[in-house]
Amino acid sequence: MNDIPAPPAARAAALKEAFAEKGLLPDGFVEDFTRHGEENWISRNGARMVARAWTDGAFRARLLADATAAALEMGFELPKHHRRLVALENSPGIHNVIVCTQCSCTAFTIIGGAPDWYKDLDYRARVVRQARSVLEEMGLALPAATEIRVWDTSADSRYMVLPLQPERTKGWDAEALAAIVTQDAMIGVAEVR
Amino acid sequence: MNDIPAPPAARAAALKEAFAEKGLLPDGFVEDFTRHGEENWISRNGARMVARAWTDGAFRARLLADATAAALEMGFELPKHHRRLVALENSPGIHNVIVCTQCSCTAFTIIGGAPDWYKDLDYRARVVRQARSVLEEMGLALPAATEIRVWDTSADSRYMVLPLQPERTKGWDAEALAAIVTQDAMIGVAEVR
Amino acid sequence: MDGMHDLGGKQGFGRIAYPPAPQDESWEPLVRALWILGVRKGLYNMDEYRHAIERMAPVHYLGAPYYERTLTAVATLLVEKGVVTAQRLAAKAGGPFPLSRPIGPGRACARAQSFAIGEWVRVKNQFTSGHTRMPGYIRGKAGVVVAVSPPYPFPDAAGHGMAETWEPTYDVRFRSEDLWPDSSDKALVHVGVFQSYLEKT
Amino acid sequence: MDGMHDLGGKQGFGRIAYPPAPQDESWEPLVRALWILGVRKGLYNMDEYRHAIERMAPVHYLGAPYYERTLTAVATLLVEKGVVTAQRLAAKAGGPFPLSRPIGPGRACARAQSFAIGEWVRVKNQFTSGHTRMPGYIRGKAGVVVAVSPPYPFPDAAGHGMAETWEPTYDVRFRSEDLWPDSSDKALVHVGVFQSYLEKT
Repeated sequence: MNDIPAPPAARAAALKEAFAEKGLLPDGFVEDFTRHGEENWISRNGARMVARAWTDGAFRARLLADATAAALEMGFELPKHHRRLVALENSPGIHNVIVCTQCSCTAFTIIGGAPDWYKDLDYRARVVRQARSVLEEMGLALPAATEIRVWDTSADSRYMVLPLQPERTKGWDAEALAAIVTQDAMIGVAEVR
Repeated sequence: MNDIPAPPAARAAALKEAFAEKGLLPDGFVEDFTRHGEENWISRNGARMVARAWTDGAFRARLLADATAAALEMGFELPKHHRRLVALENSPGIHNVIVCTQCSCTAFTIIGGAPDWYKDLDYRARVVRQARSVLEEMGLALPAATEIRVWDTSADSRYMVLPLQPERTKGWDAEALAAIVTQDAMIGVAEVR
Repeated sequence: MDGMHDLGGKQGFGRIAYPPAPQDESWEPLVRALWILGVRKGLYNMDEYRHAIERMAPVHYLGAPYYERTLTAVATLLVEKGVVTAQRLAAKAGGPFPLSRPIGPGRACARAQSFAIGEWVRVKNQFTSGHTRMPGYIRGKAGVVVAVSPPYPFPDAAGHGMAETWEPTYDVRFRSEDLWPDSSDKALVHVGVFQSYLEKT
Repeated sequence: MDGMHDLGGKQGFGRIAYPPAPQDESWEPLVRALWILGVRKGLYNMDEYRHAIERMAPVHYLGAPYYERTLTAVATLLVEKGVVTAQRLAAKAGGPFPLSRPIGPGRACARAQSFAIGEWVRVKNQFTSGHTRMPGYIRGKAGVVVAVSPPYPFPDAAGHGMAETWEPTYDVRFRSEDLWPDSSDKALVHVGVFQSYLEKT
């Protein structure tokens, strides 16, 4: 590490060439893949699942029993190695929050690509050991009696939090509800307001 | 850490001014202290203790029983917080090696200031767990039957290794012997040749 | 491996950078696409990819932004799989291209056993220099099984390109006060634990 | 604290830079002298100094050369002890002067007990967010006492400026195969362990 590495952009370009030289890079792959991700792997997918669970009791039951099937039912993709999606139900006395301490695994096709802070060392190191303090620092002060459940994504199951529906939104339709469900709420570091 | 820190030399100078402004910096302290260390806290001290132990059975016994007293007897200094010096005796079947996994403690007035590699993360992390491999990488291949004893300097005792005297030097006087005893040998990553 | 990547419960870290300042770098989507491309082309599996990140020099790992880790891991795997040489990569990049450290041996899964939901289990007191998905903070600790997942490839073998064996993982619930007595916020911490890492209490 | 400084047994590190290239920086002797000066003036003790290093942001710690750690710790302690403000230090330095993270609570020593040479002892399964000199790799492990040292200040208290209590430390011999089963070179690993960290087996 004494020599200063080439800039990451130059290294990334070199890597691309290495793929291409071996005929491993289909034409337009990078652009197509990037666009596909931007269009399809968005937190709105999870938000729509949450909103539907809030408004459709039968779907809620299906989601909690088998979130993989519930996601597929709504037409969403899961990568091959995300073999099981789990929805974690918040209730007035129970709050769930997810992390991946060893890397940064997330159900990115459902709740969108992980935000930078989720991938940072601070969150990964601390939220398992100081869950309440970390949530409070991030602006989520939970009642003392609330049980905090942390989920470390160490195997190939993927998690999403099913947040509590705000009182004020009772009676809204699923479309309106989906618009207020944030990625942070599905990670469990924020409530839906 | 987003802002690039001032260069260490500028920070060191700022720190010096902070001491000076409070009247905490005696005239010439830095120069005197540095010269004192360079002149007095040198690995030749330990080398002379080793050489004497090789040539003087009674001193050897005193050194192994109470290395603090043996060091003071030879006129060497120990800082106030180095409350106990321990000499670790190598024998044909036993090899000792020292480390400080949590920082970089050493008996610096006796064996000299720790070398950079001793303070590096690689040595600190690895020598407790991979002692034989690390020593071999550093050029010291020990017989398979040799028992390796690692000493982690985690409290205020300080260690020095009493190496084996090379066969070829039997009969040499202490002065000649002291000249071939290296700091590395007193840390335990090399033999005296 | 007990590497720098195994951060759970490590102390000295600070406030979460939240909300974050947006700072997507333009090369990141390219790296992300190449990473997936390598998986799709069968050059490496997810565990080989993760282990290639874990094998980065610790100081490089900790100082690198997320996609620099991906970049380093994919490049390392391409070199190890013979797609390109390290020299050629550096030449193309016009400067040093740091790669991860060499890979060591993996290990096979343990004899099959099974655990039921509600059963107390203990994480084995095991150490391996290779890839593993057992975070260090649960080593030797007891917890209760709350869910069972379908079989996944055993990471300690899959991460080393060994023949894949598949085994169930269990979502095990630990109490933070058992993981870090007197030194944690009270919480239930759930970890997806492969069957081979577990034993009966 | 289970910090980044607690390196013993961590994996992923590489060859020792040995023999080293000489690279003494000209500012290093100054930092070394100021460090000692602070001790002699009674501004801080050795454990406060060590803990100030441990409180560095982990990435800063791991990337910093040795005397940059000393520099950071001494500056942090001078600020905490009211000798100078952080702002003034930065102004004098002509740029950002990174300091260590804030200090938390320490802890008092345990009830006095004693162990004899040859006795088997176990390191308590304890965790603390403050300064400690118990390396993580011996937590919960059993070993045998091979030597007793005279009383030293209990680091977990002394590192926090609490009233110093002094207690013996024991050189305890562990077998590497007990510390890292199946994942270490065979060796006897000795650690200087404060009395409060130990219990009867």
